[in-house]
Amino acid sequence: MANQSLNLLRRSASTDTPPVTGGQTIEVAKLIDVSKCIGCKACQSACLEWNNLREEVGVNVGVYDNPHDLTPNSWTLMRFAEWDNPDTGNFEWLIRKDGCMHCQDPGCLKACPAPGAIVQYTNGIVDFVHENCIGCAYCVKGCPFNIPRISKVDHKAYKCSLCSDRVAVGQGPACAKACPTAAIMFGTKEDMKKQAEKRIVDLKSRGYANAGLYDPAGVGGTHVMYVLHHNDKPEIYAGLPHEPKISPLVAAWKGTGKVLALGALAFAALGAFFHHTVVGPNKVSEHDEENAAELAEEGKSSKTEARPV
Amino acid sequence: MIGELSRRQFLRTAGAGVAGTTLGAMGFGGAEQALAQSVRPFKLAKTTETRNTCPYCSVACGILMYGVGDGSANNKQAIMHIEGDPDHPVNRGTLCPKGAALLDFVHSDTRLKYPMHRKPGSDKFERVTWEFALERIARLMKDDRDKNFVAKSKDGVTVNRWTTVGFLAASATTNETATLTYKVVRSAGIVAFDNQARV
Amino acid sequence: MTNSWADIGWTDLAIIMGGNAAEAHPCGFKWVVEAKANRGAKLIVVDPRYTRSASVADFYCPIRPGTDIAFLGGVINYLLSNDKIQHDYVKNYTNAAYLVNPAYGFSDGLFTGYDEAKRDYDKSSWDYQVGEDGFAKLDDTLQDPNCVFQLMKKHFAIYTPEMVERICGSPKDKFLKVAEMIASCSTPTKTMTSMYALGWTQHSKGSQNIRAMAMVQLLLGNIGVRGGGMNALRGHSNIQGLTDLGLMSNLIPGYLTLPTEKEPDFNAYMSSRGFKPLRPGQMSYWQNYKKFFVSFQKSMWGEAATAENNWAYDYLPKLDVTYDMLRVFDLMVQGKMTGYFCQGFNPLMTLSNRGKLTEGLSKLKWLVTMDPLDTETSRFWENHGEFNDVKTGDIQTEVFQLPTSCFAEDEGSLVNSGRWLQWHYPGQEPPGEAKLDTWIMAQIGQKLKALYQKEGGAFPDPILNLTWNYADPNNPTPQELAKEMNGSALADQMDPKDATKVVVEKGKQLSGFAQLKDDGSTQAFCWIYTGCWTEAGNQMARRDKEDGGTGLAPKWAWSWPANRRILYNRASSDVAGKPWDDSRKLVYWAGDKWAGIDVPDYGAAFKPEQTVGPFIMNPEGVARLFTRKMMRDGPFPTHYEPFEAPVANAVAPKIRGNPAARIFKGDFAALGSSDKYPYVATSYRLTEHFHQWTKHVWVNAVLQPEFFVEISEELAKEKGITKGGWVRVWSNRGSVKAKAVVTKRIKPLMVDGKPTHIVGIPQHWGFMGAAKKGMNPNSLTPFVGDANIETPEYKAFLVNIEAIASGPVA
Amino acid sequence: MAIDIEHQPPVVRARTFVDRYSAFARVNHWITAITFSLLTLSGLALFHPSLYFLTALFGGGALTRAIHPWLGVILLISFFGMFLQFWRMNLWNRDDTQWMKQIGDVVKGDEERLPELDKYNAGQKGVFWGQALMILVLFTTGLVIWDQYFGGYVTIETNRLAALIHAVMAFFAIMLIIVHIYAGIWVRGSVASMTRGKVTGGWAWRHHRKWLRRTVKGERAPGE
Repeated sequence: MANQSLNLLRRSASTDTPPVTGGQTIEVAKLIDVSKCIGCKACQSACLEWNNLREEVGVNVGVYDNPHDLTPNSWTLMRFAEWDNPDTGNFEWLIRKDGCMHCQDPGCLKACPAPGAIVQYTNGIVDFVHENCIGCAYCVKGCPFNIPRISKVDHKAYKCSLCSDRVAVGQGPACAKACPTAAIMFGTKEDMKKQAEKRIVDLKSRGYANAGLYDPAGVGGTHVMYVLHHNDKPEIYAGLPHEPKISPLVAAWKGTGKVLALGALAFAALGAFFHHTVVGPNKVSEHDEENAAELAEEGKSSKTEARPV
Repeated sequence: MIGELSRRQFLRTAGAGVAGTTLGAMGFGGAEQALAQSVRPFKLAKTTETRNTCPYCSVACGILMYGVGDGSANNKQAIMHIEGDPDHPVNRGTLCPKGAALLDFVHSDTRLKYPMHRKPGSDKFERVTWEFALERIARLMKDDRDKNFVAKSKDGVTVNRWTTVGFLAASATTNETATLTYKVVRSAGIVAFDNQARV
Repeated sequence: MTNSWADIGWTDLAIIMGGNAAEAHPCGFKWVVEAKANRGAKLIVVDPRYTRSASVADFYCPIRPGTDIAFLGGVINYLLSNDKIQHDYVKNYTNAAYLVNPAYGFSDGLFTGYDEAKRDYDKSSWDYQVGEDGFAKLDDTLQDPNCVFQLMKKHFAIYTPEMVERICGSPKDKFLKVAEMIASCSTPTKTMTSMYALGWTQHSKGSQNIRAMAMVQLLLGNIGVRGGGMNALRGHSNIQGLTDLGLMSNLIPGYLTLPTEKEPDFNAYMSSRGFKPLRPGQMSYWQNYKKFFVSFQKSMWGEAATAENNWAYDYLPKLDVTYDMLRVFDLMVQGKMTGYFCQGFNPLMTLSNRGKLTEGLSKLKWLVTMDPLDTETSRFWENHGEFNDVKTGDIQTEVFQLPTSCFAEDEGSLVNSGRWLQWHYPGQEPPGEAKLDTWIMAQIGQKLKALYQKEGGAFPDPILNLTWNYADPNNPTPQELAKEMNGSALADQMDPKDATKVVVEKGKQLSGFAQLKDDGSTQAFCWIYTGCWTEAGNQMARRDKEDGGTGLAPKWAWSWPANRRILYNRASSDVAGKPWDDSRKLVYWAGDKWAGIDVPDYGAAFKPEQTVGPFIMNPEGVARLFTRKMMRDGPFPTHYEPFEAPVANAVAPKIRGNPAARIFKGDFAALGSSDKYPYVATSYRLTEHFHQWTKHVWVNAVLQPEFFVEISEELAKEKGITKGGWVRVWSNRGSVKAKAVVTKRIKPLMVDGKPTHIVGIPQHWGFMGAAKKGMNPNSLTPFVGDANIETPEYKAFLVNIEAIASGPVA
Repeated sequence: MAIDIEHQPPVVRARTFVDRYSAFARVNHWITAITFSLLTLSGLALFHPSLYFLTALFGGGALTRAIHPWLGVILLISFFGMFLQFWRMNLWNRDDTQWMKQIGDVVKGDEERLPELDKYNAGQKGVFWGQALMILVLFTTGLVIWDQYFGGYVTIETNRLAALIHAVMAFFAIMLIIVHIYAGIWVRGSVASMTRGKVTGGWAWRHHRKWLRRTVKGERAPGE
């Protein structure tokens, strides 16, 4: 079997900085054009097949979304939102393919405590390296899009890899290949942005004045982008976050505070050492012992003996 | 069967480990480079590729079936992955949720493997040999045909029809199967002959 | 399809009505999306539900199931009264100018000649006025009150926007918006494509639904042009092929027809088939019928088919009636059928009125199923609780379940909706003891033949003399069979211009159907396939996709007829042979010959000034807005309510259903009325599944695991139904239990002033496979067929619904 | 943990010993102490990449992740045992306030200037109550982020808050334990109370005179 690899941009819980490699690196991106999406779930099907995933056969709960949420086995999911457009009075069925956004500033990677369990390649793909994953679910907390899922079987985190194994041999992700209506396209991020521009012009000509590209700056941009007809209201697309960013709580948890905390602990230990050095041990003197003995004698005469508690 | 060196054959070669120069364009060099992460091996490397047509709807998307085994004499081929054929002028490599899951149709748990027979009134199928099944079917056909064949109508017109046995033909078998089916069915005089065009 | 899939990318306006292409044909629908993205094309969806197609449409208009003709009648009326038609096209390429017999008439919803007792018409008045020269009479001014154009105007005048709203429940403003968008394509340079499927066919007037749109397309000049056409999106991968090859009660391969008992001899048979031209100089291609027929008979019976025995005419069965599925199951119930074969077909879950189907199958002496999958039909006798509640012990049917190969294991060709014959190859062997379908059919044929050879019996000749020239008689190869479909020369074929020159040597493959002869010197199993496997090899396996972006891919696979990709393509140019639209040239007169990117659907030798019509199969040479006697239920489409409808027919209140549709007595009695069943139901497929097959596929079972029905929020509120809760839906024929999907995508329609609720019922589940066991709308649907082709009315029927506490028990 | 063994010179008089902790209390303490240490090691391993190597002590990252919360459960139970034994003696009184006011004397070891103390001084009480509170918070937030069993019960935002609080609390708890351990080392003779259960009379006289007086009298405080 071939052994492919991708160059690293960064690596979770790692103090090593990957070298700035020479030569050109191209950032890739997947463009999900919601205005072309028919919600056929070919992407889900292709994802399950390519990645050899076995999802449970579920039940119907009154909606088309199946499975009902992302799972360790379902790395992508069509989310169906029924929306009455208050401006036009028309009903719109907004169907969004959910899955990892491959943030340029990945919250999962930031939160991950296991060195190399989450990596970002120079092409922008954020990948989970399962042999390094410890299953702590910190990535779940780190992700601004609620994407990673922890397996109940092997207790490891799973999510879309952007088919890094395919990309490594020059192919696009399985979902993008399958998508019947080219609602999912794959290429360089630059090309995808250009493609999006064309689409936005077309959508605007069809009356979608707020059509736009969802490439949120709050996470440094993403390597999975959406063309939305209503880019002013991403939340109507089954809760796509408006201006997502790594939660301040995560930033605080995983930020420079950590180093300070470790420093403080070391300082405390050091402080104790110096205290000892300066003040010396707090010793009991013979005089104390005598006083105690006297007291004990007095007590003995009045009572019996000092008893343990 | 597949004469020309297709793009995918090239990819297969590329996938086989010789990191093609085109790969560099995507931002990754050789596997040896420091601080590169090795990714899951491309699973189609060294598989055998067969062209087929999706059996579901009439768009008839081109598909590529990837099989384990290199077709050598002692190696039984089995399909391990199915994807769209990028060369196909209609689907251009895309597939719908059904087509993308064809592998699980081929390997479905409910695929039939043996001829089965249910006796009248029985509550179960029993495995039988092909010979038994086919001999008995032919016998049942002949007995009924001899009994119920209508050679002439009430008005004395030669009609040569057999109305008491019917044949529902499929909707996804090949033209070649259909041709043979037509020949066998029509030559017997069967008129209760239909296919799945209406449902 | 008159056109092909990728050609849809050249349209200006796609209308999806009577289908749901995005959902049922996603990879074909891609070309609509391409047209939208690259040409600024628009998409209209007219459907009872806001479908996946609608989710990417520019305009969506709701419609009540079963009222498409009223809607399209409204469109025709709009086009005619606003003069939004392509005049040159209509005048020259349709029969608008033809004069109709003055005896023809239409009143109270009936055409002249109706016989209520027979539920049939005497169609003699539905024809042209024919002059003494034998040619039809015309009025080029289109002013004669008896000309088709004027009759049409009169016929459709009743379908005003108000009437459309009243019947269809489509809001008037939305209807008008659709009509206006359609009308914009009446210029020669704008083209609309119509994409439809079972949403139009599965009605008691399915054929007329399609005709109505075909008339719209003719009025707009959209037939025979790129990005236009009537595009029937066939359901299954080779249903086109099986129909081409005549696997139906009344067909012979290539759309020839079996004789009826009214045609006792070959002359009688031929007298109603070799159509003479109805206008001077027209091609009337069916004049060649005899060549196709004789070549077929030679292919079937070889030496045994001779000129003396009228090419073994008596080997063919003669029909008294058409034995379509509906009739056959009715005969089963009557105890008149002995045995039944189901090859890759699961009728128990697909034909209407499941109760009747189970009853019919239970009365068979034997049933043989051949399938790669474990079908419900093969286990109809097995009790599965509420999912298949039968008394197993009482069922005396002997059942054989034969395992077959699937697509991945066989070799051969399939015909797609665009008429492309595409060859495929096997990637593995069938599992276990499963066998190729060809092997199984060969066994059955050979064993039956052996019995007749040994024992003699009823008229064994056609069985004994059936050609069987296969290297291994027990296992004919796909290559042998494909060559047989194509046909070959039985004697040296001479050049008609030079009698000394051999064009095709004896025994060689023919290269086109023009080489077929009626003297027994050629054989071809299916004349329209002649050219698929020539001396140059297997044309169906060709894989050159280059077409300069036209979408026609002429070197990819092979398309019937004659590798033609767009039918009637001569109509893409005006009478002088100049393209209507220079940016979409297809076939045009290049000064000395017909040129273009497609094989001309026309005589190569014709000059424009000969005014040979582009619709060469018709004796008129033009397309028919008025169909003469070709349709059983009238020469014009007219609105009939479904057999089960919530309202009376607004234009003909006394008529229930389609008066010429065939319905058996007991089935009429099983119809329900709107007082007991107030809700309109419609059945359909979902994109996650394919028919009854993918419930066996784990992945698809995951994507849509469980049977459900869809209703509006309003109806849910009214009936106390909760999202994801259980409901019972029942009709006068049966009952199903399902999960409820409560959605904004279905909204109540105002029909004739009252709100009408729609219940959507997808069909994919059964009691076998990987998905959850589920019920099927065919427990509810009526056993009534279309007037012309007997397709059951799955798309419009009445039901009632209630919330229930729990689901069915297996 | 350093253990300070002091070799006494030959005694002039018989030395008095006072029983300070029962065997049960000692075992309880050391279970708590060991668990706390392991929690600290495993927690710090996941707290900062530079300490990830500590996961090796537990058999790798995944095992560290799996073991840490269970240690937390043990700690909670163990500490609860201590809590039941000691809480009354740790109730705050006026002397503690005074002691706190003279913290400078405490640090200098100038104990003669301090009020006489019962069994625990304010510092010890601080450790006691601080740990009690923080262990409770650590346990609660730990449960929230214990994904294997409790994933998905609360929102991710709550999870994030819990993770943050857990980290902050752990920091303070470790800080406090550093103080605790150092105090044990600095104040000679303290370790013995937890190893042998006894302290010398002199130790008690010097650090917990009120307790000694009571003990001598045979008085027992509530909960003692």
